[in-house]
Amino acid sequence: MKQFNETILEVKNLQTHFFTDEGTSKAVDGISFTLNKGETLGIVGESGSGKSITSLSLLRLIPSPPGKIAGGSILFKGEDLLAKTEKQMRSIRGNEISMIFQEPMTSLNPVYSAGEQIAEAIRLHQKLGKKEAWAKAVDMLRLVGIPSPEKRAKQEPHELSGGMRQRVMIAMALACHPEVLIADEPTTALDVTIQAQILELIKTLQKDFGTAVILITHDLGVVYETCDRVAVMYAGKMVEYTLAKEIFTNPKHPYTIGLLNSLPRLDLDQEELTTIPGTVPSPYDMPKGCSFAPRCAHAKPICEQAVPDLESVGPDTEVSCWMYTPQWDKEYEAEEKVGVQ
Amino acid sequence: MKPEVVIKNPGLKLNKKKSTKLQNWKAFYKKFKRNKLALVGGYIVLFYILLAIFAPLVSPHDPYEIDLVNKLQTPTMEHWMGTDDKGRDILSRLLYGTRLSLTVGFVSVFFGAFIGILLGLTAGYYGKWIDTIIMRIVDVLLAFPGILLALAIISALGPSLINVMVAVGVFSIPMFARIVRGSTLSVRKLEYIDAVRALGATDFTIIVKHIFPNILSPVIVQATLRLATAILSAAGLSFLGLGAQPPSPEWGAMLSSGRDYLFSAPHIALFPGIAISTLVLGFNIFGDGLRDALDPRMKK
Amino acid sequence: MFVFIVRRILQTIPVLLGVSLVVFLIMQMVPGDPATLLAGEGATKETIAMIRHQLGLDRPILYQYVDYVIHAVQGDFGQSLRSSRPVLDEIMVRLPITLELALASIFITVVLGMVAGIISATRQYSAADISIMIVALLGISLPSFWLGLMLIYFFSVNLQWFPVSGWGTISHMILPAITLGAGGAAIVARMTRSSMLEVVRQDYIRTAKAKGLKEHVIIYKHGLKNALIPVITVVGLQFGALLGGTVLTESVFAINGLGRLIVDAIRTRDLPMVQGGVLIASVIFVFMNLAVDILYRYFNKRIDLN
Amino acid sequence: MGATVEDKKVLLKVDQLKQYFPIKGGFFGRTVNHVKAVDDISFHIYQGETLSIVGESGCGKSTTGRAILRLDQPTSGQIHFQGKDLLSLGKKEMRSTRKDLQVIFQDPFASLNPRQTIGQILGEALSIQNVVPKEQRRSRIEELLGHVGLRPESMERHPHEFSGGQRQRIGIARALAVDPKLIICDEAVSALDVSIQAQVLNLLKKLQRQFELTFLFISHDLGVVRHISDRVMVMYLGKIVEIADKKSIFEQPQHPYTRALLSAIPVPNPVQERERILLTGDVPSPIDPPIGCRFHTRCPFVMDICKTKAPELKLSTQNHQVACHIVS
Repeated sequence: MKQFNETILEVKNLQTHFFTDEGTSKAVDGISFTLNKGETLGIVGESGSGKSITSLSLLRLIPSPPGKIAGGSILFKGEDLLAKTEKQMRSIRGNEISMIFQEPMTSLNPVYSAGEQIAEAIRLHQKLGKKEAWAKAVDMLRLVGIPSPEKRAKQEPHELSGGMRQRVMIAMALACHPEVLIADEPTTALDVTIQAQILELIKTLQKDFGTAVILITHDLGVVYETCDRVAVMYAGKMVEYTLAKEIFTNPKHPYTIGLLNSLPRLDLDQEELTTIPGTVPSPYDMPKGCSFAPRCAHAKPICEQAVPDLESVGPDTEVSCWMYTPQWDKEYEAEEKVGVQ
Repeated sequence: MKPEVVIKNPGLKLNKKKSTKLQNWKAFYKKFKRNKLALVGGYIVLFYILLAIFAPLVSPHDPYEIDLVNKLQTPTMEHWMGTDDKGRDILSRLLYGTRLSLTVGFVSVFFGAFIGILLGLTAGYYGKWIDTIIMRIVDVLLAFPGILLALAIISALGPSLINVMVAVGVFSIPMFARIVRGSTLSVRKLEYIDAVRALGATDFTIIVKHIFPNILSPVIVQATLRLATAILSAAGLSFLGLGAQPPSPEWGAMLSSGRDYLFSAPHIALFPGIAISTLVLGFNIFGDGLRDALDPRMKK
Repeated sequence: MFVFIVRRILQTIPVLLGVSLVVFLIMQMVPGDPATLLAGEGATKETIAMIRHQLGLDRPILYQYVDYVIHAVQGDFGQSLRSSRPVLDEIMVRLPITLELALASIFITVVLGMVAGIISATRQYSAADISIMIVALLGISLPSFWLGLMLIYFFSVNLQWFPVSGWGTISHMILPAITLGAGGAAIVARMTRSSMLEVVRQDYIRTAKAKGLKEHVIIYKHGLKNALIPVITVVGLQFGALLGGTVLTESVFAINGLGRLIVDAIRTRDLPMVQGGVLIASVIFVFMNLAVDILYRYFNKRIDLN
Repeated sequence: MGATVEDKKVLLKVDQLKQYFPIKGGFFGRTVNHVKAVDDISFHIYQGETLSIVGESGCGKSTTGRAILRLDQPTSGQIHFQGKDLLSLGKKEMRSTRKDLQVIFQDPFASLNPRQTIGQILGEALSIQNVVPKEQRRSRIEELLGHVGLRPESMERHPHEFSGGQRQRIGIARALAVDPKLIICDEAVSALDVSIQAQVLNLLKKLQRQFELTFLFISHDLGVVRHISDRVMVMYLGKIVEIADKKSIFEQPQHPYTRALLSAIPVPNPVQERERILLTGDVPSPIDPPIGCRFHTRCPFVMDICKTKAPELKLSTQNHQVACHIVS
């Protein structure tokens, strides 16, 4: 097991809210995690869990209005990004922290060539001349495994395939050797065989560059194969935060367990899948207590009344569930007394 | 400890209650109401429609009554907007003129929209050579600059308000055909159309029940904006003497007679211009508001 | 690209034929007989029949159309019923004036419209944006002929800055060009604004932000170029509206251009003149559209994909 | 699994199906080329089974489904359904045959008409094929809603009031409404979140047992395919590369493409360590597919013959067909 000691990014109680006509949506509601140098942190969750909003919040790219980072702190190398000026943020974006997005088809500007778009980032942050920046852009394209990069650099995005565009995005993101790479569902729009190529590429480059990666995904398989640690999100909150391998052998939160059971297995015949009943609550109408309580088979009165904290239950594991707290037994006793089954 | 997850409530809960047709309307009205400017546009249009209906009741004078003694009067208590070159009360003429402008607008747009929708739906749904032929015809109609097509039609049919309606209507056809075809193409691609086809529905059912209702929003928006253009075009043609003929109180024609007195009595040209502008403005901002409220991108 | 241009040019041929057919057919709808009209009152039946034969009106309609096209291609649009001079000659005298007016107005449309639209979009909801959008709303709502008259009243009659009517010098051009270009400028401004606001929502703008670019670099380098692509088409369409608009503007400012020629011809029922005038204006517009399409294609290579 | 081929009744038989889509271009928009979306495929589906078609985007799996439903008119080939050749049926005959052939689509948002209520959507399905008398429609709709786990009150509501999973249930109810024999599920669970996907998969399996349905299940997700299928057909660039029963496809895949595909899926399974075959490059264009075996440009085991001769789909072991020169 690799050891990562030096913390590069520390997120504390991050809150991002959206103010719309229908009300206030707490898309991200108190997320905390740390990212160490060179490690890969996976953030998993289903749609509406707030994982993508979390990733955009880190670089302060939330569209505002209607979105707003309402609280918390994002410490990057000890300094709070939320306290920085827009100008300071610009020198961090694409330089020290970069990002790649889900849709390679729409994330590149259609009117500029791939090379130009990479060179632009290089010129901006490394103060290189046009020629050197171009040469470096071509180098980056070669590095991300694009055949005949000199030719491809001159092509516009519509002349490239989806997989190739995502490689261009990666080249652009890594061109300035960032310390943190945020990958927001980088392979969701791609076919499986291309996904395998891209994930492999990210892994290799991460090793070579020593970049820390935050990988946002809905795919537990991707987490297992690429991440060191994982945060599971549900309805804007983190429900479990643990080692990536641990989550498959020893999941703690009922939601995590439900998610794993819902996944059809490739190695096993199952007559029926164990499912999580119901649907994710509306962001405008969140339950008062634990947001998973309405779908949870173990929910007790306390779950519907108060939100559990994210607490340590093992050396590397934190869970936000009343089941793992001392109160649970009391609840149990209370139920016994009343005689409820 | 690995707790077993069991299904607790297999019956699915519905998100909301309340009746939905009403709710759709309410949501639309709420969005529309928030756009203050659009609301103003709606009121302007409504105001003019009421004026047109009640013109005989609210007009202080007979719009055709000639009074050469009091001609070219500037506004007075008796004639709020003054009198024209024949001593007729401008306000009364404008009020009656509202009927003409609105009629021309509605009739020509309805005519243009009807044919345009028919062509657009047919072209968009059937595609292939039918589409090619219809769209080539539309291209030809669009190749006439501005109101020149209307001018050509009027030159053949002769100047009259009826012919203006025909001309402006024909001139509106290609716009509607294009918009309807475009929307039809995008709706046709949706899976629910395939689902209904897979059930064995006929083309007629699909077009009438499934495509038409879903392309209505852009058509309504376009029709509202087109009303503005139609009223402007009709006034322009009458201004050129090719539409309504004297002594009809058509606004464009009134303006035209006012230009001869621009030096001595500018108010004759001023008031009809204001009348046209406000009505057209009303339709334009009403149409803008409708578009914003009906725009699917604005939803959620 | 070359294939596209050739194809596009070839495609205009059927459109031109269609346009000529429509003009020809409209003229067939004319009640009454042109020969009778031409012969004047009191002409004998023989005279009328002779004129009919001379004009080829006794031949089948398809022949007449083919004849019409063949003549038109050679520049023969017949003779004016009023002046008895060839239609083309009369038009060629008037056309340059109309084209000057149209060019001056399209300049106003493009420059004023785009600048106003960009200012509006970059400062959404600011006082400047709101004022521009209100002025633009007025711009599309005011009848141009009324705007022209009011401009004459204030600037020519009251202030006496510009001549009331006529054509020839720059000062003659200013008011008509504003009158004619105002509506187009308003439309272009609205289009530019909405197009820019649309582009700003795109994923690649987010990518540019994540790169660390400055706001104005993002807007002008990444946004504008994409935003102006649909505006090109609108400008092309405006040119058509503007050509049609010359009819009214020339009438208001008493400019002896093509538009006024057509209107006068309609009044005097000089049908060959109307036919020729409308046809030539349409041909100019068709070629203008061709140019716009090629330009659009040049700026928007992505349509290759479709 | 016990039954052999001979015991089972073939419900649908596809022979040499080709679906080419023209590409317009050149002067006057002539047809200059074709997208060879499906290029000469033959297979059959047994009554009561689930046959899955897997493959990546552009392999022709959805096109095959649409061709069977005659939503697109195939270029050539035959599709025999219960003995009738669907492609030679007249418009009217086809409409009545559609009763037995239904479809569930991928996008839960686009697959329901937003302006109709759920009752109208299901009612229309019943009335088009006139499956039940008018008086009984309402109770039939309630029954259908019950089958897919929705409450009867849902009838009065519009699609936008439902979540993605619930809409998918409505789409299933619409397909069930006409008592079909075969349902084509075109990426029917791909747009859903994992937890919702599991609910819908369970529902599909339950309904299949209850109504003795046959499924043609089109998907790119191998996990889902393994869960739902009896047999699996793998497609690549318009061709079938392998067909076999589920067990042999997943445990003894024979075509290099199938093996690569299986190894590319990230699996959250700490026990199973797998050897990964990483394919290079992209799928070639279906306009000018490679000569010979279409997979040869990416195949790690490519031989000379692969570049010139297209391999035929042949029986390799019992119930296992493969199109590969290495295997034969």
